[in-house]
Parts: sequence; structure tokens; C-alpha cells
Amino acid sequence: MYRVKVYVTLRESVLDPQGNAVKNALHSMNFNEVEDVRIGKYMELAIGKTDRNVEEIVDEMCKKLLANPVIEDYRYEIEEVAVK
Amino acid sequence: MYRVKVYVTLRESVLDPQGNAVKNALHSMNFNEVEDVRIGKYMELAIGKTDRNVEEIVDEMCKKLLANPVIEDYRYEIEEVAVK
Amino acid sequence: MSQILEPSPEMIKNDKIYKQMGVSDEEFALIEKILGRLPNYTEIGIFSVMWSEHCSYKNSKPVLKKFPTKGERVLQGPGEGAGIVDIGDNQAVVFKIESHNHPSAIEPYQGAATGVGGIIRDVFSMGARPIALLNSLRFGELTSPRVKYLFEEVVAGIAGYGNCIGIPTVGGEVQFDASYEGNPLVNAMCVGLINHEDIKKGQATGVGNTVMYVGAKTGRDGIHGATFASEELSEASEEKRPAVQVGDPFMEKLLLEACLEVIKSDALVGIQDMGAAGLTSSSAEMASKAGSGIEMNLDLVPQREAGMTPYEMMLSESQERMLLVIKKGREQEIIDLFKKYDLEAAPIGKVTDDKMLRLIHKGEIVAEIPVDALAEDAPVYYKPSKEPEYYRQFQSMPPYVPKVDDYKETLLALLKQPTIASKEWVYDQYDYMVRTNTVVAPGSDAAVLRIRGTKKALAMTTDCNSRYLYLDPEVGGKIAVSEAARNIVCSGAVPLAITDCLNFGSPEKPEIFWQLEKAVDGMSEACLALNTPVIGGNVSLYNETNGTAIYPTPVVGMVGLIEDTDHITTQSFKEAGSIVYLLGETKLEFSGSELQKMLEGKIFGKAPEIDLEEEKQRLDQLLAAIREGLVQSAHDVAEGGLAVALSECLIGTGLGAEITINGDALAGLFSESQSRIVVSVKPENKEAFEKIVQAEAIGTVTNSGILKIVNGNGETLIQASVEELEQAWKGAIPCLLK
Amino acid sequence: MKFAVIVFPGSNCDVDMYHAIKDELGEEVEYVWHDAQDLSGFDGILLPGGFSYGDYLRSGAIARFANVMKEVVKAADEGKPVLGVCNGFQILLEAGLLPGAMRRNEKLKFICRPVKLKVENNETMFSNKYDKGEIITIPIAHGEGNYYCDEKTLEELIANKQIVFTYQDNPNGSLNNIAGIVNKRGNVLGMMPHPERAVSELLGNTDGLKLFQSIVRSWREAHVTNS
Ligand SMILES: Nc1ncnc2c1ncn2[C@@H]1O[C@H](COP(=O)(O)OP(=O)(O)O)[C@@H](O)[C@H]1O
Ligand SMILES: [Mg+2]
Repeated sequence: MYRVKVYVTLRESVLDPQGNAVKNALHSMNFNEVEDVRIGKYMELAIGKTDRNVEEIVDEMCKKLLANPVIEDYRYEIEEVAVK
Repeated sequence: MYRVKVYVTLRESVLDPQGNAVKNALHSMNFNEVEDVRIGKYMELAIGKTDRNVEEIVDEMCKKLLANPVIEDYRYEIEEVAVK
Repeated sequence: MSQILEPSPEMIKNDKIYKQMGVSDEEFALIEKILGRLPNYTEIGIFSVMWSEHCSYKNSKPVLKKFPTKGERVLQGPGEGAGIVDIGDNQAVVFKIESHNHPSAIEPYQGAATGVGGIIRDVFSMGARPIALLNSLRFGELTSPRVKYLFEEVVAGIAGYGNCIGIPTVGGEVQFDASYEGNPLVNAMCVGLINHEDIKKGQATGVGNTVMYVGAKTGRDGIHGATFASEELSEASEEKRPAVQVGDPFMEKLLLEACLEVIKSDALVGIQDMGAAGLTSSSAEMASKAGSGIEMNLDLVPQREAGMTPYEMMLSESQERMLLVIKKGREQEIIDLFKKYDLEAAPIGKVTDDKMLRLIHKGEIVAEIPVDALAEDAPVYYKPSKEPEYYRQFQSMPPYVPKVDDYKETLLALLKQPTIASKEWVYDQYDYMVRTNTVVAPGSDAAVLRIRGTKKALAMTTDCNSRYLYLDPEVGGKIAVSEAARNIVCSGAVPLAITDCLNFGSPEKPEIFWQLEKAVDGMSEACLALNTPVIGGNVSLYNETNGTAIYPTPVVGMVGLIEDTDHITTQSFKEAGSIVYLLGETKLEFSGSELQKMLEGKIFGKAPEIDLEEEKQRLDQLLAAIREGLVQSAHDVAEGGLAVALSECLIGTGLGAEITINGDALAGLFSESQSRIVVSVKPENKEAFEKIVQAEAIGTVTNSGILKIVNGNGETLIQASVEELEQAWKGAIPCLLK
Repeated sequence: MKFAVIVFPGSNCDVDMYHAIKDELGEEVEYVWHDAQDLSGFDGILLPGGFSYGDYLRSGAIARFANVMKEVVKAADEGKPVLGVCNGFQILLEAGLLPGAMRRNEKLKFICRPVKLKVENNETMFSNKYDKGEIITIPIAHGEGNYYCDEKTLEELIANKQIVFTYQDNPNGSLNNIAGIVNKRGNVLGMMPHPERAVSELLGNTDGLKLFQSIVRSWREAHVTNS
């Protein structure tokens, strides 16, 4: 069993309206020290036993579905865990 | 300057329609080894110089705005970085 | 694992654990008597939700009995998922309103979203295609960050669910008042369309038939949501947070389409949605209504989480689930049908003849309760009622006369009051056009949807001015129904029936119970006078924060029928030269008005009068004139009085108007006297119109883009460009939210 | 001319599209389920609006993998007109049939209202009944219609006249006010505004009808020349 964490973030060149809105909201709540906010996705996947190379699988899933390369970057961490 | 990473995830027993839909989609794409998907938010904040305790600030921001404790859990990592 | 932690029957009794579930000592004794033994944890849980106000209406039942519920067009009155009214040609309209106040106070986005999801299920579980959504919202003053947050999130939640599932949200109302500060109201209404032969009921008939579960899997969410909804909000509510569920509109869209397909199958015997108290209420009610029993094997219930106990499964309020009764032997075709929509249909039990709800888990009977004890025979309380002191004081007050120096400034200030101001900020977020039937979009008196393939259309609205109800619940109740009817008729429709959502404080307080009784009296009288029976509704009590109740708020949802789309009428003036008429008499009535609240910061005195016979007569006249094609526009005079109504008739038209007010200027401009309507008529139709409708010509529509109001001596009272009126009116809410 | 309206789980403007074609345009039309294997019998493909697969993850991201999409790609390759409206546009972007991507609306709110569009290019098979520069009113209803592409792509879009409709008052933050674009070949149009909601007198707007009439006209012309 593998536990996989996938991080999908907007590319730097792409404006992040949600991050901006959160930043403004934080300012209006007097968290003025906040200089920048970027919002992305965080996914946790549980992957069962497989013959294939896990890293390849995860990379393929990211490329095909989990991230949109036009505007997003992704990275992931894979951890093997013992099945209970 | 601090770089803060915030992870917001749905609480364990809360339904995750997004995660479900993505899991089903991955299955139909023949990634059958995927057993579970949970989708949360990943935020990167840049926090400038401050007199206050950074950890306290971040925790307060999470509680008040970034996460909704009714249905979400959060955790964060704070890293101090040298200002360029 | 959590099973081990469940208290034993003795512990439940001795430690009075039932009390935490909202069951009283007397009720517990009654349960012991009904069962002839002590209830176990699952059973007491089942009783607690079924005997909560939310499910049993134990405090409100005696009051609800007063509503007139019969009418020649009524095909289904209260008691089923939603009421049904005949609209001819073998078609019928199905509608119902429901509250989701408490969840929305805790988690506004999901609370509001699942409120919408729930009411949609009520309608399609009758076999109807949902065609429109409406809502009625109440918040505190738009000044505190908390209220702004609630308002923004509730609207986003309603939009999120309705837009995704693809049912247009076409109307509603929003009122802001301090009494809702800690306890916002979120009422959602759904309207559906059905052919007579497709009407389905939630009944478990036919011994041996199969009980099937369809839709989302059961999780631990929302456990004790129903009892939660029947309690007052307090600091401790925060602790109950997991009682809020997350909605999945996509799942519901699939469920909706699948269920509408399944109702065409003769294998289907009964269908009901799992709303509050999920599996418990749907099974017990379906059996009780049919005079049968139900046995379910909980191991077969599709579960989202591992290790769920019978207690958890029975009390879960996971959304997007339905319970079906299917003819024995026909299960596979139903399973296949749902599979087409990627949905799971699971046989989980059968209909029995012993009138018991019997639950089996891991080979053991874990609950066995007479279904009637849970449904029909739940306890009913006759609460003491007492006229409140404040009411006596208000009744003895002399008429309130506001002090106004500058009429124009007053009008502009009124247009900026959030309760009056444009709600565009709200309905811009709703897809009100999807399915392309919306003829009159949000922004006029009532929304109008055509019925494809016919000349007919339906008008719909939600209304309730709770300020009048606070001053005088009986009169206010009459006004709420009448205002709804006025909005419906102004759109060119004949009012058919109403659904209502009674939002009140705690019925334990005699003064609150009095408000409830009186309001229902007033509403009932109006329903009789206006020929709009009550075909269903919902009760939400305990709307209090720290001991203070909201204003009594019995929201009225009304639907009307337009025989010919040519009769559809909107509130906007249409062309220069038209004659402007005012229907109805203006009196010096300012108590409970927007102006009183604006100037005094509170309301007091006697509610405006209403004469139901006069109302009925006026609406009949107007409708007759509309059907003759004599009316270009019609708009009821509501909050803010005539000056505000005229502004609303003009905004967005590019036109202007010259109006003369004879008599008292202050009353003429801002009084909130009831049963009044502004109408515009082409000059060539003057005589024909006046023959049918009793009305006073008060001016003409012009090209000037200016609203000019003068008194009988020709002295100018107000002269304002429609542009500045529009700016005040449209800008107010976005500005407050900044 | 025979149209297919593709229905994904969660599509909800399929009915609107269907009736626009059938009742107002007067052409043949059929619903086609998302797992269909063959679109060869259709002359035009319509991807309606809605929330396919709940629009979870990203709008259009999951629908792109539906079986029928292979056939949509094939139809596009064959030069048949393919129109994606709102969610349909998002799917076309995710599927790579059109360049760019959608972000959430700048103000982060869903917006439903009629907006004014300018016809930038009236020489496409979707816009030939409009005048160049014509201002039309078409409703929008979306939460993620904030069009984005990189600079190079934008230059290409401009150079190839692929921008067909722009917003007069940009409601959502879209790059260069882009409301609708075609592919290079000109037979795949994606647009956020809903022309199928603007085809009926009773509902107060018929500005969208010419878009569908344009498709029919081009098809007829091609058909006559070919045969
Ligand atoms: N919450 C809401 N959702 C949708 N439409 C709304 C909402 N609130 C107000 N509206 C629309 O704004 C218009 C004016 O509302 P309101 O002032 O309550 O009208 P009235 O007094 O005639 O009932 C109506 O068309 C109404 O449907
Ligand atoms: Mg009105």
C-alpha cells in the first residue's frame, strides 16, 4: 500500500484570484503581515498493491487528470506503508 | 520573512464528493489500484516581518478563515527564510 | 468498536441519557410502556429523532390543524413529501418549502446547500420534475463581519447546489433585521411539474415487497441533525458541529434523473426521500402510512465508513439518499436502471404485516418498535399560550407619525435599506435561466416560468414581512398570504395554493406559542378568503439565540397559474404616455414600516390594517383587466410605500413619471397601507380599464428619466432622476459588503 | 442537418440545446449519451453546459475522458462543426481541442446575467450570419469562465482570427475579453455565453439564433458544393 500526496499549484505566471481574495480578507482581518497567498490543491491518494511502477502511475495520473499543465504545476510524495 | 504551507483537509467522517468523483474517474481510466482519494487545499503564504509570534498568527488565520473547523482539519509548516 | 461504548438500557434509564437526546422523563416512561421493556441505545435514538419537533410536529400539530387544506384543485394536501395542485390538461404542480436554519447558522455554505438538496428530493420523490427553486432568507443587520459572512456563504451555498444540479433559482426574498442576528433563516422552496398518472406516494404496501436503498452511501454525518434542528442555538451548539452535512449536488442530479425514470416503472410501489432522521423516518413513515411494517438488514446498507453501528446508521443524515419499495422479484431491473446512472440500488429489507420496524444487524435483532408509535402516534402537546405584554402596549399606542424634512433624501435613504435595495447581488449568483423556461426572471413581483408545449405558465413567489407579524401576528399572518397573492396576481396569474414555513422561537414560552397560534389564525383566514389552501409546509421552532426569539416569520410560498403566456405581466412601466393608477386606499400607517425602522431603529405600534374581502375583490378586478389585455404593468406597494414602488417601476426602463399625490404627502409617499397596487395602462384602454377596476389615476409615464411627484397644489414633493434612484437602490448591498 | 447533443452525467443545459435546435432552429437533433461509440450519423456536435461530473476537480476535466470524446475528436478531425458552450467549452479546453484553460471568475462568484458580446470574426461557420463588429446580448452563467492562455498562444489566436466573440464589459477577468474562440481550422467553437438561451421571443432574446443558423448555412453550402 502506498500513501501518495499530490500538490497542485497554479503556475507562477498565472494570476490567482482566489489567493488574492484570501490575502485581502486576511488584511481586512488585520493580518497585515501576510504578503502573498497562493492557493492550490492537496490530494491524498491510497494506492493498493500493483505490479506497475508506482511513481510512473502517479505521474501519469497527474499529467492526465489531476493537474492541467496549461495553468498548473504538480509534485508528489509517495510513501510505502505496511498494510494492517 | 516566513514561508508558510497550510494544508486543509476534510475531516475524516465528512463526505468528499470531489475525492469520490476523482476516484471514479481514475478507475474508469484504468487506474484501478487507486483505493481512495481525498481532496483538500494547499496554500502557500508569505508572511513578512512581524513582532507577533508567527505560529500564533498562522493558527489564528487557519481557525478564523483558511479552514472551517466544522468540517475541516488543518495543519501547517512554517519556514523562516532570509529576505533577498 | 463504538458499539462497546454504547450504554446499556439500564444505564440509559438510570443516567437519564435520553435527556441529552431531547427526550423528556414523561416521554421516556411512555416509550417504556409502548415497548413493554427498556429501549436499547438504538431504539432510544430512533425515538428521540422521530419524536423531535422537526419530525413529529409535536408542539405545532394542534395549530397546523387549523389551516384550510382542501380545494377543488388540490390533489395532495399536507402529509406527503410535497403538496400537489391540478393545473389542467392532466398536469399538476408540486411544491413545498422547508427550513434549514440551524445548520446554516453553523456552516452557512453547506447548511444552505443541503437545504436546497433536501427540498428538491421532496419534490422528485413525488414523481415530479423539479422546475424551479426559490428561497426566503433572514439575516441580522448587514454591519457585522459575521452577518456578512453568513449572508455571502448562504447565498453561495444556495447557488452552488441549485446551479450544479441545473434547476433554476428564480425568486425569493431577503430581509435584514437585528432579530435574526444570531439565528439566520434559510428557507428553500422547490416547484415541480408532474402528469397525474405519475404521482407517487411514500407508502410501503404489499407484504413481502422489497425495500431498496438508493443513492449516496451512509456515513456518520449529521447524526442528531433532527433533534439539533429542534433546539435553541447556544454556545453548546458549537459542540454539535459534525451535525452538519456536506452536499453532493452531482450525486443528486444523477439520483433525480434515475428516480424520474424509475417512477415510470410499474415495479415501483412507494418512494420517499431520506431527509431529517434519514433511514429512520423514511422507513417508519412509509410503513405507518401504509399500515404495514418494515424489516431491514442493516448489514446491507451501503456504508461509507467502516464499523458503523445500528444507531449511527439509523440516525445518519447523509444526503442524497432515497428509500424505495419495489414489487418482489423486480429488484434486478431497478438495480440495472440505477446502474445506468452510476448509482447503487441495494435491497435492504422487506415489507411486513406486523406494523413493526425491525432492524437486524450481524444476525441479531437490534431494534423492534411499533411503527405507529414512531409516526402517527407520537406525542402531541397542547402548549399554554399567553398574549405578550408588548402586544398590549403596541395596541394602545396612537398612530406613529414619522418626522421627515426632505422627501427626496428620505426616498433615497429608503432605497438604500438592504431589505428594500436591489437583490441583484444575490440572484446574479443563481442560474435562473437554466432549462430555458424562465419568462420573468428575479427582479419583478413573482417569477414566471412557461410550461413547454402549452400556452400556460406558472408564477411563484415567497413572502413574509415579519415586522407586521411581530406587531400583530394575526394581522401579519393575513398580510403575508395577501402579499404573496398580490405578487402572483400582479404577474398575471390566479393564485392556486400556498406552502408555508413557520419559523418561530421556542414554543415552550407561552408568548411565543401565542404568536404561532395567532399567525396561523391570520394566515388561515387569508387562505380561505383568497382561495389558496395550504398544501404543505414545514415548522422550524426554537429559533432563538441566548433566550431571544426571532420575529415570528411564517414564510409563505405561493404558486399561481397563468392560462395564457400573453397574460404575463411585469412590474416595469412600458412606455411614455401610459396612465399610472393606484389601486387601494392610502392611510397614515407607519408602524412596522421600513421608514419607522430606519428613523427609530426599532418598530412599535399597531400593524397596518387589512380587509381580506377588499383584497380579494381588488385582485379579482386586476386579474380580469390583465386577462383582457388592458394592463401594461402591475406592481404591489410593499416596504417603503408608494415612492419606493414607483421607483421600482421605473428603474431600468429609461422612462420617467409625473405623479400627483392628493391628500397627506407623507402617507402618500411612504405609508405601508396594504392591498395597494401600481398599474400602468395605455391611454386608449383607459375607459375599458376603469370599467373593470376601481382605481385612482395618479399620473403618467414620461420620457424624461425623472420621477416627479407633486401634491394636489402642484408643489413638488420629490424630483429625482431615475438614474440616482437606481444608483442608490442597486449600489446599497454591494457597498455594505465591501 | 442533424445535430447530436452530448449528455454527460451532470450536464444540465442539454435540454435547452435540444429545444433550441428542434423548436427554434427547426433542425433534427438527438441526445447522445456519454458512452456512445459512434457519431458518424451526425452532421454537427453540440457539447452543452452544466456541471459534468459535478465539475469536481476542474470543470470539464473528468468529462474529457468519457468514451464519446474520442468520437468528438474524430468528428472535429473530419471537419464537422463542434460547438461547446460553457461547460462544453471547458471540456473542449481540457480535451485539447481548443487552446488555453479556464480559471475561476476573477470575483470568485458565479455570475448569471445577459452580457453584451462583440462579434470579432464573422467569417467562421458559427458566425457568418452576424455582422462584423455586431453587438449582441447573450446570457452567461458560470463560475469558471476566466479564460487564460500564454502569450504565444494569444498571439496565435489573434493572428489566426480565432477570437470570435469578446465581452464588451469583461465580467470574469478573461484574457483579452475573450468570450469564445475557434480552433485553427475553424470548425470547433468554444464559448462561455449561452446562445441556446437566446433563441426565443417569449423569453425575451433571440440574439443567439443566428449562431445556429450560421452553422446550418455553412453546412448547406458545403453540402451543395460537395454533392
Ligand atoms: N433570495 C433571493 N433569491 C432570488 N431572488 C430574490 C431573492 N430576494 C429577492 N429576490 C428577487 O428580487 C425581487 C424583489 O424582491 P422583494 O423586494 O422581496 O419583492 P416583493 O416585495 O415584491 O416580494 C423579486 O423578484 C425576488 O424574487
Ligand atoms: Mg412585490
